[in-house]
Amino acid sequence: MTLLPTNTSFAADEGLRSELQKAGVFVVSLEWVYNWGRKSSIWPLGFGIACCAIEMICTAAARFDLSRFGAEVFRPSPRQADLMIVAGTVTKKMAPQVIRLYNQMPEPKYVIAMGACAISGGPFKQGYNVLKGVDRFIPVDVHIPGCPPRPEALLHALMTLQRKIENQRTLGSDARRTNPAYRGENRECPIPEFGEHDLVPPYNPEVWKPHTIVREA
Amino acid sequence: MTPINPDQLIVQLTQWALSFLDSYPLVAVLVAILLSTVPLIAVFPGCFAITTWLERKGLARIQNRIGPNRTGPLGILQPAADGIKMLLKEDIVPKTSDRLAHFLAPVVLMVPAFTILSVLPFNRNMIPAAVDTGVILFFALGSVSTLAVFMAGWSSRNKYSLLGGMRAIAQMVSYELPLVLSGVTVIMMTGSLDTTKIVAQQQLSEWIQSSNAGLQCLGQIIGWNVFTPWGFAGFLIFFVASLAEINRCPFDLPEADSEIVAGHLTEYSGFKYALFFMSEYVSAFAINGLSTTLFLGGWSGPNIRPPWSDDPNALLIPGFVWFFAKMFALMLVMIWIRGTLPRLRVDHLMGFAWKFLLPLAIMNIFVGGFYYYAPRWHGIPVVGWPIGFLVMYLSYECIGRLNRGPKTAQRVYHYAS
Amino acid sequence: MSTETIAPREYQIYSGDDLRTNVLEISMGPQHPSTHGVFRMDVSLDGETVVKLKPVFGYLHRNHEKIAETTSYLGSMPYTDRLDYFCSMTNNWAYALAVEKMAGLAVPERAEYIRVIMAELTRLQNHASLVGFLTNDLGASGTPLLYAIREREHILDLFEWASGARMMCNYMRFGGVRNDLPSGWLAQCKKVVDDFPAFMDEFETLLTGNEIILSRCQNVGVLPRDLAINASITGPCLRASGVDYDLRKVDKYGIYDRFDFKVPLGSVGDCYDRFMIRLLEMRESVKILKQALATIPEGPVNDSKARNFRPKPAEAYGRIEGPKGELGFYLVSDGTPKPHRYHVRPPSFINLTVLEDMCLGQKIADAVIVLGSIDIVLGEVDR
Amino acid sequence: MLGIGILKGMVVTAKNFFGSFVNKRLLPTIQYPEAGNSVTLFSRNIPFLVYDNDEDPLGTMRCVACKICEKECPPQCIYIVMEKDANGKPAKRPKVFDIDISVCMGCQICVEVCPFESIKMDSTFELSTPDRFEGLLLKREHLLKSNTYFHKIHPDEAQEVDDRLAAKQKKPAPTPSTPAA
Amino acid sequence: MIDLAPILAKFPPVKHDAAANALIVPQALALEVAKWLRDDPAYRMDYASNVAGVDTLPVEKKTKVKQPDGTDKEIVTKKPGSMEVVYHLYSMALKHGPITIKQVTTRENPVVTSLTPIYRGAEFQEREAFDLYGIQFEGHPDLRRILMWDEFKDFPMRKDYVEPDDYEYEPTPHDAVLAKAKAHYPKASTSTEAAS
Repeated sequence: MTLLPTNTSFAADEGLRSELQKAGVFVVSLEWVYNWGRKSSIWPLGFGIACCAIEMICTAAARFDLSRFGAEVFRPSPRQADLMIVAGTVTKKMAPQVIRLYNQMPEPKYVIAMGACAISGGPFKQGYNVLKGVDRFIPVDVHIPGCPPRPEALLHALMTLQRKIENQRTLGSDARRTNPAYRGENRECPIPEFGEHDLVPPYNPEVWKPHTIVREA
Repeated sequence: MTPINPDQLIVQLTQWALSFLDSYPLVAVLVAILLSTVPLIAVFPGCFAITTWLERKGLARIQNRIGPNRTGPLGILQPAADGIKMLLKEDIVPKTSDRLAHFLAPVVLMVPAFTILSVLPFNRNMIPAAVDTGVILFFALGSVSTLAVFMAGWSSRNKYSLLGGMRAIAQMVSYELPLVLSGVTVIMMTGSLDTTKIVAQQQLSEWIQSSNAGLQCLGQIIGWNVFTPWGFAGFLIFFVASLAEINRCPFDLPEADSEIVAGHLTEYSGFKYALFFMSEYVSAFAINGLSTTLFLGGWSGPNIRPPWSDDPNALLIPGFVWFFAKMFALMLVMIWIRGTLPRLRVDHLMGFAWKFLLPLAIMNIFVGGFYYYAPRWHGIPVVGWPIGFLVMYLSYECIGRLNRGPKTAQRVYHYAS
Repeated sequence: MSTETIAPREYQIYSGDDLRTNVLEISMGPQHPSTHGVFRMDVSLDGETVVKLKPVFGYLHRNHEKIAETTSYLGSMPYTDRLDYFCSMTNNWAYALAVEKMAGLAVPERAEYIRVIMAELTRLQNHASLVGFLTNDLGASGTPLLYAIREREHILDLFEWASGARMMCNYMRFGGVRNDLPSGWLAQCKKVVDDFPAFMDEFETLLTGNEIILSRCQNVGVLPRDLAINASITGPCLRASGVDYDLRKVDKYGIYDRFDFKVPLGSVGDCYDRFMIRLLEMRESVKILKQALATIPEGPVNDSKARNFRPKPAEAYGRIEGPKGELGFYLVSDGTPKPHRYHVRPPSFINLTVLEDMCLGQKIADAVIVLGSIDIVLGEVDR
Repeated sequence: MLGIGILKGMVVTAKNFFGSFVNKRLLPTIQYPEAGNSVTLFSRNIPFLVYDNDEDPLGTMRCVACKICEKECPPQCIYIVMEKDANGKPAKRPKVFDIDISVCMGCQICVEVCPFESIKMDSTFELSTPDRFEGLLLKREHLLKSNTYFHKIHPDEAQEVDDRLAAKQKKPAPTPSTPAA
Repeated sequence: MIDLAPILAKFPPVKHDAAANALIVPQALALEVAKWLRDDPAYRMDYASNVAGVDTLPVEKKTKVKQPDGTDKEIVTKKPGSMEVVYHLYSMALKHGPITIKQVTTRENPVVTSLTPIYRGAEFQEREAFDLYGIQFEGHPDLRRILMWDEFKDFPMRKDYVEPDDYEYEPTPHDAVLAKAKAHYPKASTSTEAAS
């Protein structure tokens, strides 16, 4: 195994790599090692909100076994977690705490919105106390639809996240541009306040870009 | 050139290497130091990695799961992935924390954890620091970890951390007593604080030096302290107290995750957390190494003399194999316990140390004394053994009953008509 | 019986001249490993002793009642699944029962049997997982919980087979159940029920005699009988305090009067009793299931007339013995297709009334297991 | 004797440890994705629209855009616009049929109320996506699946539906009616 | 069915609502009635199972009545709105029930008597009714918001509550939502559906 700490583009290496592999030489870039480490050891925050949390626990249990992916270490403290699985309805009363937890996690950190409620408010979106999607306040990496999603859907989302991590740039100057975790800027999301009728502000404009679908009635 | 002795191969190699530096005594000393410390620093983190893997796989199997299997064959590279990830994690220091103490705590925990390893004899003539007062040094340095845990708890400026730190102090100070007292019996019997002498005392040298292979094997086993009543009781007390000393389940109160989140570790992230994690495992190795040395015959194990060797002390299997095997066996028991037991409550924990383990350890000292002076028949403790065993069993039962009292009992339930 | 409410005791902090202590206030939750979801306890500690404990709710208040008042009667059925997400079947049943009571609908014989079977399976998996969660609160690293979930999967498979979903079954309908059981279901159910006692034996060997569990659960969080009645505690918590009140016996709703089962009662009312009562109730549920599976008749499973009913102005309160206690639905109809008032009486919410009483003077670790032994599900507490 | 309970518990866990190597019951793990998944022939997750002829999905879709499901859907995740032909007359099929699966709770009520057997439940679950909107808003094209597929995922139910439809063929086609409640 | 006649006889101001088979208890008497129900050996209603607030909007019903002279006359019947608190009482000792008692109050100034001094079990449910309906419970030991945050000003379960306008970006909007959403959407392009 040759270690090639390379700053050149990963994609450009791809051809060379496969050719070398044919010749029996396995070239591993430092970046690959980094990303492999990060994707193989995703420790989730032990944080369940509602129904989906039960399916999350089932995923960790014998039948589905999240630990095969090295991700069964549910850390109670956000400081040691890499992944926040928002498993359940985020209410407006709960939203500030969710954002606070997200802020407390060290970079690089990921968020999976598990289930309809976390993505958009889901079946409860008509409720006055329900946040219409956790992505109004924090950036979400993977969304899992379903109510609740099957445990395998969570595994599928974890693999989707792993693919995303694989393709992230961690080294070199362009890593700073493409990978927000290495941008070095303060990624703390502002925490909304409890207002008289609603959260103030109702969403974080930096994270949430309102998506409009225009229809004729 | 002496014939190759598999048991002493590393020692011979070291001596051979050092023989080149005979003319530069100062350099020789430095190299000797390096040769005895570097392996420690290299081997034990490796052991730590294997143990975390074992723990995750073992716990998984206990819980009917498979465990990590995506990273390398059987997931063996999982610790590597964890390590790489931890290295890359952001290091968060809370704004209000005491920065210096927050930084120092993992270091203060790690340094003694590695240092105490140096008084353990891994093999014959293989001890990094042959100190006459090895056991004392071990306990003295080992208790520094209490300070580190409290530093972590205090400096984080987090209420959960503080509670964890407080619990850690109370727990570690209390359990130090039964831990040391159960070791005292061994020291009494050996008459020495030197760990090498303690191991040597557990070997029947005339059997080992006989020409019968069976006797050679047996001679390495039969003398272990754990096969005496005081040794057995002492070993159990020592093992239980050591669980508490290194915050393992069921005594993991300082980081009780269902009560106080992660206790003193709540505010630690990234590499500092990894250091904490590693130091705790290295302390676990150290304390298991000591209980191996004190009660399980140290590096001795079923072994025979190599047929080509004339050296009466030569052995076929290097002693450190047995040493590590025993140490890992104890680690596995710890994992097994972790997979089974819930946690104690803080007042039960203290009660258990002061009201149960401590009297038992003191009783054990008396039994040890009696065993030492009891008349023997052809060197076999025909009086000391059964009486000592009986006394220990009775005191276990009595102290157990006194502690349990009428408060907890199996209940009978009835049904509504 | 006293004439006044039994008020919470005050815990006296030791305040002698020789020792001054300050109260440490910590807020456990809403994200905390032990709170079974997003529940918060504002705890004041004297050392490690709880001197004040105020529960804070609403972190999962997702407006179930308001949404139900803007949806048709049938449209609320899937929402009831999400109340107590462990027990969607019993929630369905309670809601269906209330509507049937209000609209005067009858349920076919076979549907009644299916309901009983589903409800008792629900009770089995709920109690098994609760005991698992309780041991997690006690600090076990998940082993009993995962054994419980291993067994729960068998029951969830049955639910999925019958209704299509593992957890959110949405299976019961007004006047019956949605669809008949698939062929082979009953045989598989028999197998699961027959295997269950073996798991319970294993579970009891693992837990009930364990000295650590004994010492941590016994005489912790004692709930006196009078207080339990006065504070409207229901379910296993009430019966652990020695009150014989099981709606399956009292109301005899459905067809529970046809089955032979007993109601286990505790004597002390502590965490250990609550824990044991659940284990014993599981044994009784297995008994009911065996009887129901042996005697289930053939026939229709729903009332075809019930499909397009329009209720008259009326009100009804329907309640069943859910695994967590009395689950009631209070419905007021004003003649429109939507309920005028839809109120849930969630057992775990009301069982939390006495949380402070049980925790005062105990250690903080006890507060965690007292909460665990009440068996709350936040979907139901906050709705 | 103190400690017996603990030892008994440890025996139980040891049995499970060793049992997991020999007993299938004690190692129930389905290694998704390599060894399949636990989806059964009865599982439901999100709805899909059925068409009959594999050649002509749009022509043979059963949906007539009666909007009953849109009205009855408890979380209101369905949006239907009926297609109009050149003369502005309704063409009895949807021009737009969107299901927002980020809202759908898979309750199956749309299936129950549909008088044309045109909307059924799918058991697919591998839907996770980083794309919040485009990835989770299923349009008519995504939702249309053939009856053959329906037979594949839910054979019993599909057979029942086919029988029912065949019986109905003999009788005149039903008129869409809005059920009360 | 429990015989309610002795209660009506003992407390004349208590009315019987035949439709719901409930007792309508005036506020002043509520505590006394509840205490009597709890302690009377024939009733022993020791268990307050359920407490619910009910809000009814005033209804204005316009009906056209044909006058004898052939013209239509519009008759406006007004039903005033009301705020009710409903208690379902059971007996654990005698295993019977329920007795439903209601306290009726006005929508404008909803004040009722708290039964928490008699039944601890009503404590959280009354707090919930206060939180969601704004009903004041006199004599409640700890009347704070329970489900919503403290700063919240509205009473969301009331029928005339207007929720904050925050699901305007829904991909599958419907009637009311669509109307609201139109205010937020940019001016419609000609295409029927255009993703942003």
